[in-house]
Amino acid sequence: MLAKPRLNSSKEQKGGRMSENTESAKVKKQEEISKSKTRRSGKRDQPTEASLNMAELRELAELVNEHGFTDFEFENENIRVRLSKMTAAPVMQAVNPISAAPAFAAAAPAAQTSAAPAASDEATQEDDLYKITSPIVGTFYRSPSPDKEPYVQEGSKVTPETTVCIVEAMKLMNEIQAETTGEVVKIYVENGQPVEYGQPLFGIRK
Amino acid sequence: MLAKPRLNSSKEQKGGRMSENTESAKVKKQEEISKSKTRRSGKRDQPTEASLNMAELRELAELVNEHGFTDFEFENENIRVRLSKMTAAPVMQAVNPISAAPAFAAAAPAAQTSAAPAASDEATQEDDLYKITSPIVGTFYRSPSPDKEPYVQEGSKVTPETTVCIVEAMKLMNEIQAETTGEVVKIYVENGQPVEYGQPLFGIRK
Amino acid sequence: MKKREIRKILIANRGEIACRIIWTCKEMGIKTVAVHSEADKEALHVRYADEAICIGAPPSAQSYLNIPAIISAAEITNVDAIHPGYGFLAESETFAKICEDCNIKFIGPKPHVIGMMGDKVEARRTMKAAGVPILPGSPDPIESADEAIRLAKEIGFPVIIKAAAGGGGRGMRIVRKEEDLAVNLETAQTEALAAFKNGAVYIERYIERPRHIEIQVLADEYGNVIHLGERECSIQRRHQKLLEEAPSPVVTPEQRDEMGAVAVKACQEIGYSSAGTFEFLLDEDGSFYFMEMNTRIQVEHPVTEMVTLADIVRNQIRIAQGEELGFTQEDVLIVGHSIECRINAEDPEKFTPSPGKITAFNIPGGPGVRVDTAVYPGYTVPPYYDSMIAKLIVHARTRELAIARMRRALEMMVVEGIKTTIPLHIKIMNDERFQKGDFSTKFMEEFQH
Amino acid sequence: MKKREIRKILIANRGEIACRIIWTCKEMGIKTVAVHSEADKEALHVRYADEAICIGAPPSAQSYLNIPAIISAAEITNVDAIHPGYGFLAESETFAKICEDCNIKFIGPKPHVIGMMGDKVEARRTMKAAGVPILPGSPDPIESADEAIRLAKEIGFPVIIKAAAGGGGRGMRIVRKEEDLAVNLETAQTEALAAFKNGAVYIERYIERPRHIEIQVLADEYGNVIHLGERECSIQRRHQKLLEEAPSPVVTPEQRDEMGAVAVKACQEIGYSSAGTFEFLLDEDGSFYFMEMNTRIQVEHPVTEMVTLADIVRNQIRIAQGEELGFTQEDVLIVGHSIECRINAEDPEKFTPSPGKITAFNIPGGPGVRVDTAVYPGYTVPPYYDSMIAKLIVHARTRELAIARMRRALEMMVVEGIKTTIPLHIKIMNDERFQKGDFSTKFMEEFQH
Repeated sequence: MLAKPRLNSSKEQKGGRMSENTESAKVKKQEEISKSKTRRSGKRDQPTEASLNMAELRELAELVNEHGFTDFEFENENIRVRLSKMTAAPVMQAVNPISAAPAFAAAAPAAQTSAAPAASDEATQEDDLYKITSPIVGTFYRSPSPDKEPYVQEGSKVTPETTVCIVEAMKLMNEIQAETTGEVVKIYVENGQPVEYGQPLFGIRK
Repeated sequence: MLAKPRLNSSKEQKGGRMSENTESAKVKKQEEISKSKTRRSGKRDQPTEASLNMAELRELAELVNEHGFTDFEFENENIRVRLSKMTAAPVMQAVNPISAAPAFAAAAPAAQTSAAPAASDEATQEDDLYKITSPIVGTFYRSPSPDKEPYVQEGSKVTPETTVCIVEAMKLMNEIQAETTGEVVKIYVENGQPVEYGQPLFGIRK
Repeated sequence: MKKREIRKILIANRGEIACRIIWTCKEMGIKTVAVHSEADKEALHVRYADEAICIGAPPSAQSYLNIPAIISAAEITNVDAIHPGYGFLAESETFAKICEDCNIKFIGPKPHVIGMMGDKVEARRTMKAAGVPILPGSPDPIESADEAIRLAKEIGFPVIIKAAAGGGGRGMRIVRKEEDLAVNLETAQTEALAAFKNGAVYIERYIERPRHIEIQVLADEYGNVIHLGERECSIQRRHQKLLEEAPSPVVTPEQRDEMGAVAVKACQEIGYSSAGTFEFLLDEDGSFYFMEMNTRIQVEHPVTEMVTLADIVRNQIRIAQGEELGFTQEDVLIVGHSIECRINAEDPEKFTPSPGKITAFNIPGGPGVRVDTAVYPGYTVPPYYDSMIAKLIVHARTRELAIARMRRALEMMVVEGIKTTIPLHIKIMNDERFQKGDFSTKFMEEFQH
Repeated sequence: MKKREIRKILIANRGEIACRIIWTCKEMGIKTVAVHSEADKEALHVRYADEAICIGAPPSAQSYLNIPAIISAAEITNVDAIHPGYGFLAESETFAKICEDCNIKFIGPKPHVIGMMGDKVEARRTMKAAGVPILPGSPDPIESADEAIRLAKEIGFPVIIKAAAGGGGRGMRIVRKEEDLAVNLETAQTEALAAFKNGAVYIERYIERPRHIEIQVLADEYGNVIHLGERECSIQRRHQKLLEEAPSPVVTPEQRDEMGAVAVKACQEIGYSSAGTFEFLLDEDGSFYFMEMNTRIQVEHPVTEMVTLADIVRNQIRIAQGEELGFTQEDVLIVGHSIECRINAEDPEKFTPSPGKITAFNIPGGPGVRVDTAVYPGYTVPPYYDSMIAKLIVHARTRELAIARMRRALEMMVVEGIKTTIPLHIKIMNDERFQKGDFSTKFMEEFQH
């Protein structure tokens, strides 16, 4: 199904456990999968035996979603897949004491101080972007000082050495470099906002 | 395919009714899966393969959904699949649908006094039989007194009025009638053994 | 000294109290037998016990109130004793008598004592004779409206009409004016007859703003009796306790000694043995009056256990074994403050039952928090029985700290899938009058929620 | 009196102690900020806290020991204070100093006191000066083998060589004969250097069968100091405590008073504030010797909380707010007996760590049982940190009853998916010597499991 070896092995399956109907459905899906593989094979993302391509993943997600599952995991010796749907957790700070429960229930971390703008619609597009994340906890500044221009804007081209922002921690101004080449497509954090370790700061299209 | 390993693993659990109780819901559902699969394909279950294709997954999802599962897992040396539909707290629930059940089973296996026949192998054959169950708690006697012949034997024909045994409770001898017509195929309890309410005493083929 | 050793106990109950009894049995090395209805096959008491027997169909009358089934279960499992818990058969003289006849130790007082305290008129008469203050009122069931009027004038209005066999508010009527008496008498008698198959009612003085204060006693079979102080149980809704405390925020050490001494003396007079509770009404002027005696363990016993460190169930079993109490009133310490909140599977606003599957369940931990429950994640609360699913109990140095701790514990307790009274308890913890300890049994009527 | 009000606390720790601190903060109405590594995103302290900040990669050095990250987190969340818990930065003079410099209250004693007690040689010297009995031994680090031999002869064999900066058994050597001294001295110095970047070692008398007894103290900033009695911590494996009790089965009230008075006086001498612990070796003849002082909350603090009803974390925070203790030694009661078992994610035979996913988890309830844990069903124990996943604590009237209760609680505690030390603790509860209280720090070496 999801990766080649398994497609093969399922084809090799003897005794046709499935009825005719499901068998043909399988063939159809496999065609779709091979199409998407071809499409992507032109890119650097050459499908390896143990990999999973986007189309397959999308199909899988649709499938799981369509049936209202919130969690899916798949794993074999080559691959492991897990899909889980975390509903946006009500924040624990709410006055209603019961709010502890939903927050607990949703398996989401507590209110993050530095709440990154979630933008879940755009999430799929942004998945392609390279993320510059904060290597330290601190306060995010886009320019060297309040009266200066920001280091970068949306649309700016960066090289690995380009300073993209400052994260202030313990009165120290830490210049953050892009560490990649590309174009700034997205800025996730407002000037002056606190950021935590690993928090995405910029989205870069390579 | 999917049901078998789980059925096996539940059989591997320590004896006693405890594990049966806690596993019963699961086992029952899985039997449904295997039945419905058998029905669709018209064949017996094949040994588990190391893979799962998209159509199979779709079928699986539909199947699990259709049967109202909230959680599904599958795993063998090659493959592991889990589907879950959690309405509430993923964290507070164990992966298992009845998270506490196996835990408590393992911790405090309440040895059932009236050892009901566990025999899950035979369960399928015996499912067809009409069960005469004990309407009261007490001690099971097959004959009116120790020196008399049993009321019925395997192979005896019974009518609704036939007395099949006595259950003694509080020094009172309660004669139990068959309440159906048929042949005694199975006697589940030894003479002189304690029985609980609702415990199967005889299996009757109508 | 053990007159008779108890090696195996059948627990004729379900839910948290069945688990509670199993905990102590395990600590004492005593084997346990759980009985259960068909609806309780997955219940925790069934899993925790050493043996389990299904005794009948889901309705209580066919299972937990089914005496022949329970006795049969006791006989086939060869138990030495039966612990009745609370509710169900805990105060059935008949059941206690049958146990005795079958040579099974009933863990509780003698059957005739249960019977005596079960009849309110007789209990009142007995207690009066034992020197326990009782509310001015009729010594015997009221026969006629004329007698009622004469008595009420003597006692002074308002008065309350109560069912002799009653409980839970049924057959109760408050009468403030002479002209309302006759009709209320009749209604009360009808209600009492319907509810308890006994139409006898009596009259006593009605206290406008009483507190419900109860004294926990422990008595052995040799006349040694001690009390473990009081519990404050004024927070009730329709005569059902919602939360309890020990000690009471208003009872002074002198009042405690006085009420305790009265209860201890009464136990000695009536030949009481086992754990028991004297329920008193405490008037605003400090006088107190006997209401009734519960001849069994109470739901709210944990608050007493927290502040005294006594294990009441253990003492019940020890006494049933014919052991002496082994300690005196001087050994009883009351340390800190304890509160219990009853977590019911109910809508916290409307109090309608909310049975169903518990999808998520998390118990708060940490210092001074105790949870008595038979619930676990995935458990389905059956619709057949009491709605209480857990008791959340805290203990702290002071009442103020106990309230803060209870609020924290309530906020951290997670029960999903059904409605519970947790939000109501949080509101009570945040209520200024509750915090001040300024309340009576009217608290819930006056409470804004 | 509050010199400075604490409204928000950052907890520079993880696991059960982080939850423990959150519980008390909630009871005090103080907001909490959790910090966590990338491995702890799903941890309970992260969920329970009002705010949470990821401070680094899973290894402790990059997260829970990462001072700049923690201070930054404190600054961006604008907290008033940092509670360090135990382990990690709890006894870092540097960290306490940086907090002070950043105007964040470090919940603990003054930095220089932490530093003083962190250096064993200096601590020993200071304590000796404050009148605390110390083992006969070298006042200063040993410079040469000759000096060691001269000293050892003076003290008398056996002697023990210890690392000045040490802990956890590293850099320790027991020497019974003069001829073994030189080589062991060298090894100890090498080990100490490798483990603590400080090769200084000292020598003292070695006691063959000591008990590890520690005294819990509370000291405010105004010289008011009290002690909360002792804890018995002799059940250790390779200098790691496995279970603790309060009170000790052998310490008499007179010994308690004596050890307590010594600890209180020492705190006053060194200007100690906050909660702290004096670890003593108690010899079979009743004499006791200072080992070290822990300038932080201990893992085993709950047993003291159970028997005294004091909330030690609350007192730490109150003291940090500049409040006075508000009670005296006479107010301290020790009621009943408490035992704590450390439940570690370890093979109970081989003690090898057993991280992984917990598939089922059930906490025992009922009277006298407390569980401090950050674990829940489905939680994955990460391999990066301490293996302790829960502390199971019981309280009962007597030690015998506490042991019975602990056995019951251990048997009813369910942890599936990983191995734990529960089976080992059950064996200890069933051990006759443990039950008699007849043991020393050698117990586990001699224990048959």
